[in-house]
Amino acid sequence: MLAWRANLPAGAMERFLLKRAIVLVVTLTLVSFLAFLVPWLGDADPARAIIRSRVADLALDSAAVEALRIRLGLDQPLLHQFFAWLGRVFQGDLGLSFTSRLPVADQILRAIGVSATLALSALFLALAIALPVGTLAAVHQGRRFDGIVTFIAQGFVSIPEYWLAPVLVLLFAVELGWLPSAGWSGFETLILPAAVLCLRPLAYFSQVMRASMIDVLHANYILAARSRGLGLAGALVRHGLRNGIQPVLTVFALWLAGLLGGSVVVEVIFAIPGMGRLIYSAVINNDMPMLQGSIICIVGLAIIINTAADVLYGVLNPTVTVSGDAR
Amino acid sequence: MTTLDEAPCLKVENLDISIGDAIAVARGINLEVRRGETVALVGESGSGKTVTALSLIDLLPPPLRVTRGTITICGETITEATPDALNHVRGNRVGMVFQQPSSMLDPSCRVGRQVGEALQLHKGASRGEAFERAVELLREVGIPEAPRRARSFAHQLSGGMAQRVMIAAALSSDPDLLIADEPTTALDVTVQAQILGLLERERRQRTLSILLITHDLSIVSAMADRVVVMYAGGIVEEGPVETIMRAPQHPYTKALIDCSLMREAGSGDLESIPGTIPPPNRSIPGCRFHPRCPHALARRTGSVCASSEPEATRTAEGHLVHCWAVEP
Amino acid sequence: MSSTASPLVEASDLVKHFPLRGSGRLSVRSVDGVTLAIGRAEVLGLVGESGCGKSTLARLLINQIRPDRGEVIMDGRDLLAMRPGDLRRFRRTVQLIFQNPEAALDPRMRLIDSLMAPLAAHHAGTRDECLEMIHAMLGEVGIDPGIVQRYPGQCSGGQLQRIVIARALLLRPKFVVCDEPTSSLDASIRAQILNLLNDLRRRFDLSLLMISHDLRALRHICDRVAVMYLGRIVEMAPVEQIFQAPRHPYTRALNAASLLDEIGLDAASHLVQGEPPSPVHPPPGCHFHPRCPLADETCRQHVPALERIAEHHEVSCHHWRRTNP
Amino acid sequence: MTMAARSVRWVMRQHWTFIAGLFSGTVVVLLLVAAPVISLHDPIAQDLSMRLQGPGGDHWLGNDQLGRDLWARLLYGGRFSVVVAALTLFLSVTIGTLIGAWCGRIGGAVDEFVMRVVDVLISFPEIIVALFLIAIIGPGFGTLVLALTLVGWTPFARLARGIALDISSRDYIAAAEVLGCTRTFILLRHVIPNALRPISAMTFLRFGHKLITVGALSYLGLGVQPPDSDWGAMLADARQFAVRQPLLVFAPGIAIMVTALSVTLMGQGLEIDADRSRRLRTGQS
Repeated sequence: MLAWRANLPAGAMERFLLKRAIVLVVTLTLVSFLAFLVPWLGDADPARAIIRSRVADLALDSAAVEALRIRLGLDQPLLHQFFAWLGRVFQGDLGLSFTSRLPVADQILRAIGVSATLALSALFLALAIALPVGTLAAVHQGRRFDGIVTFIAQGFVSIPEYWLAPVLVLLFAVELGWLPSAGWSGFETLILPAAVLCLRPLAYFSQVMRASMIDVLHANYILAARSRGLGLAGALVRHGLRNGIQPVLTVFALWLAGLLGGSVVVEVIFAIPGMGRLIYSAVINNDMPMLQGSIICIVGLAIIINTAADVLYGVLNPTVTVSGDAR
Repeated sequence: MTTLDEAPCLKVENLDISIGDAIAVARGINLEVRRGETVALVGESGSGKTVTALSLIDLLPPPLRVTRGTITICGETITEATPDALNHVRGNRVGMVFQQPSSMLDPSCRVGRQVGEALQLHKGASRGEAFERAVELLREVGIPEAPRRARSFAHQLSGGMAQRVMIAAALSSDPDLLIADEPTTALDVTVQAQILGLLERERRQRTLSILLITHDLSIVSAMADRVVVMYAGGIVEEGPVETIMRAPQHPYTKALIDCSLMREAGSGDLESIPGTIPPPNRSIPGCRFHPRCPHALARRTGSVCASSEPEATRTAEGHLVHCWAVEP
Repeated sequence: MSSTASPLVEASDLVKHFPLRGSGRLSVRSVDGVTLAIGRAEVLGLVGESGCGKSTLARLLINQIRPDRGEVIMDGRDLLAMRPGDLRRFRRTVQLIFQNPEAALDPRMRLIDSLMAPLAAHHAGTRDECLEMIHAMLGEVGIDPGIVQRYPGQCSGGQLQRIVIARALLLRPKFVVCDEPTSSLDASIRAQILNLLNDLRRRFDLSLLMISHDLRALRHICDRVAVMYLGRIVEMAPVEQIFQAPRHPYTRALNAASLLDEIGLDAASHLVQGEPPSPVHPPPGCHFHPRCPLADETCRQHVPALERIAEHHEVSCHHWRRTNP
Repeated sequence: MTMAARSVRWVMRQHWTFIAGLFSGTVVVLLLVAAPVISLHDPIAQDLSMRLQGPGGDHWLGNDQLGRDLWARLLYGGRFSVVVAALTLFLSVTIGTLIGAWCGRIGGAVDEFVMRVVDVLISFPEIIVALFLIAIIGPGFGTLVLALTLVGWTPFARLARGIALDISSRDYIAAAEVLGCTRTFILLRHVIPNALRPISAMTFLRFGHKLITVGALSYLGLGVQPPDSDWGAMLADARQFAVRQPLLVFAPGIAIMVTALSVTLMGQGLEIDADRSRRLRTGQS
């Protein structure tokens, strides 16, 4: 509505980051509360659950349950317990896993690293293909190449990874023997899962890139750049890409946050020790501390990635005054 | 302006522009801009003036395209040139200034780089040299604190500033011809005079030729040496500015001047042209103006007007009128 | 001009600031203390450059947005104190005509439905009665009733503006605000619409507020003209006075800019320097001083009051005596 | 014109991808609905003598590892996933649109808060939410619907808010207000007709994703519970027999893909059309 913008006062970036930090802390506290409640929301009471998870088939000894309850402070008022728990969480102590008896925080940290490697490989692979393909589709808008790209993208979106992964394993690992079928031991084991995982983001990125480059191609500044003597390719490289890539960045951040825990199926199929598999086995084993810890970590990471994307967006696009409004 | 011995800076002959193959948006355009001269191309929206301007540097957005005719700029035939030759003409021999200056600047590229871009492309300047020269150019077009402004982005500039930047960019590699498409329409009236004054000053200093595209006749009489009036894709009248403004021959030009609000009207109604401008996809036989023309409606020429297109009639030196009612 | 009865619209000391999102306490000082009155059957022109607050002022006058301060009296009633029910009935008496007629009509609705909507909203009669009223009004604005079955995309700008005018007048308003009604139209169509408005206001006894950035468009239709700069009115006078004896340096510059052909480029470009500053950070003192050839220390420090220098002629300038016509 | 004739005309005006998607989608839905009529066998009847048989006889697609008829299992197996996906989508659209439109209209602190929540939730993988809920309240139809809706409403809220903001800034809304039209009239005649197309396009475009997520949970053993089955569970079962009878893996995979793709194509067609009419209206080329 306004043709001008007020010049931002100094320290706007600091204020923005501070605001986001507050959001982070508040959200994490809320999520922690929810996570804390998780064991109570189920039908079993936590102490029973813990005992049951350790001594699977044995009959529950009510004295043992009571002892554990007192030892864990479960007889205290709920809020009291929550604040004690919250204090530990903010010190980085997420408790011990029911199943492995190892600190949850350490396991999550290791798993996040694995998932991040996998997610970033898949997403950068997707980006590397989607940017040129999307740009070309935009340039050929409405012609055959564009139609084929769009159709393939829709096809990629419709392929379930739990179908594609076994098929690729069958082909490249079992039949051809080129790649390992599962595991996590270096570059070779990364190839198949990353390839499976990259298809859907690839489809989204290329469609977003195409739409945004179509807008760029019609933008007046491209016409102006060409009137200065730049060819179409030159004008796109110098003035188009930087503007066209910005919406893709937003989608990239969404996918990154999503894949850090969301690649469950691929991690299970390829036996990759990442967050997805960690959560999956926690669900199977009813491992409450692990679930609580993962919720907190995933939400925290989502907020941090969102904030980083907003900052980066502001760097790429000077008309955005880092507040996230421009999306 | 009577430097007739030189070849014209811009020469357009029998230009037709169509959407695809079917719908003609401009037909039979003849245009000439001589060295150091300002020619105004006047018309209402839908008259084809902007399309004509874009066709001159071969940047028509598809599906628009030139279907007939030749365009020559400074000896280079645009209609037959290779892409490389075209890129060499654009920005180097011809500069363009557009209507919406703010959206014509890349929002994420510093202004100074865009001003210096033509120098890098055509004069082999390095990035640093181009930027330095850009700062000088910005100063020349009247931008205060030019070194700081060169580092700013488009959204930090007001409309008037942005248009000054566009003018600096268009003039950076010292072109012979400047095509200005409604350069002040999007600007405030008090800024308009400043921008037009700047264009006029640059024309004098650089012996620049200007093709000024506008719908505003008061700008025309303040700036132009010659006027070409377009209506619905065709030229209806052309001639020296004094002749056209004082004694227009074509009924459309007359009506346009009457309803341009320039004259102080009496107490009665404003003069107006009945009807509306036909959209390009409606084909009108004969003179495109005849359904709205008082001559064709009132007089015996009616049948001619509705059946065949009028040829150009020369009424005085350099004054051409396309109308059946005008005698040579 | 009608100074006989009490004015139809009276606004006093209207203030409207829009807070700027995401930038702390800054705000756009859109309207910054405006007092004006519009008589019955009078046409007041409001001229100013983009961002000077003229559209905001118009929307304050018809109570589409509420002011931060000040009051609006319409026909003797305090607009801001009205209850919602009364307000809806009041809507009939005040109408708005938009700059871009195409945007003012829903692209998915046939024109006839757009015309019918306000009549239905005010329960103006049976469907047949409404149709009859619409046809009569279409005759008034010079539109062939055949085209009302079309969608807005199938009509020209001039036709759509006539439809918008017809729609506004169907409710028989007393006061119509025209927000740049001709600036998106071509010269030949602009003259038609201005003639139409002039004609209709006589026949319907309307008070009009004509907003424009172009003084020329106001000359033929207005009784008085108010000149606005950065949220304040700087000069208000009968129309010929504004053209022939403007006293505020800004009015003089506007005047010159619209008469380029007579005054010449050089003279016109020297009457005013620079560009309008942002209304987020308006200059202290007289808002116009950074661009004014007459500015001195007084102008930099003191806000000039709107001074009555002749009957019906008010100027807000410390140096109006030096601007000899 | 009758309603039916008008519908046909409307469909014929759409982009070809919409028509193609509509056609194959209808075929899939008809097959699923008419499963008891079309299939000759009971999907859970085991016949170990027919283990891993190839296509032939009245077992059109052969038999699985327990000798159950593959064709029958395909027909019945689609029902669960498709119903869960469709139901969650319906809930997501309704909830998301209402919340988004409401936020767009009122703005202010509530809007800010809800949009922050959306920011966090929108990047939250649906499958993780589902896993957490399964951990708490156990697997089942209700859990899946709840889990997928919990996150699924967010993109619709964002879209609806954007549309509401865009529409309420239009002159024709201001005009309607000045003319004294009621809020209900403005909502019914201006806002909803203009919002319908982009929202329905997004609904169709999200369907494939939902379908695949439901299948994924079944694949992990946390979705549909035996003896019922769906395409995801069939894929999981068939995994170790893939080499001996590839059809067991291919058939459910292709079923998911065809279903997802059909609906996606419809969404694509609607989006192209919405885009086209937007460009027409705003006068872009």
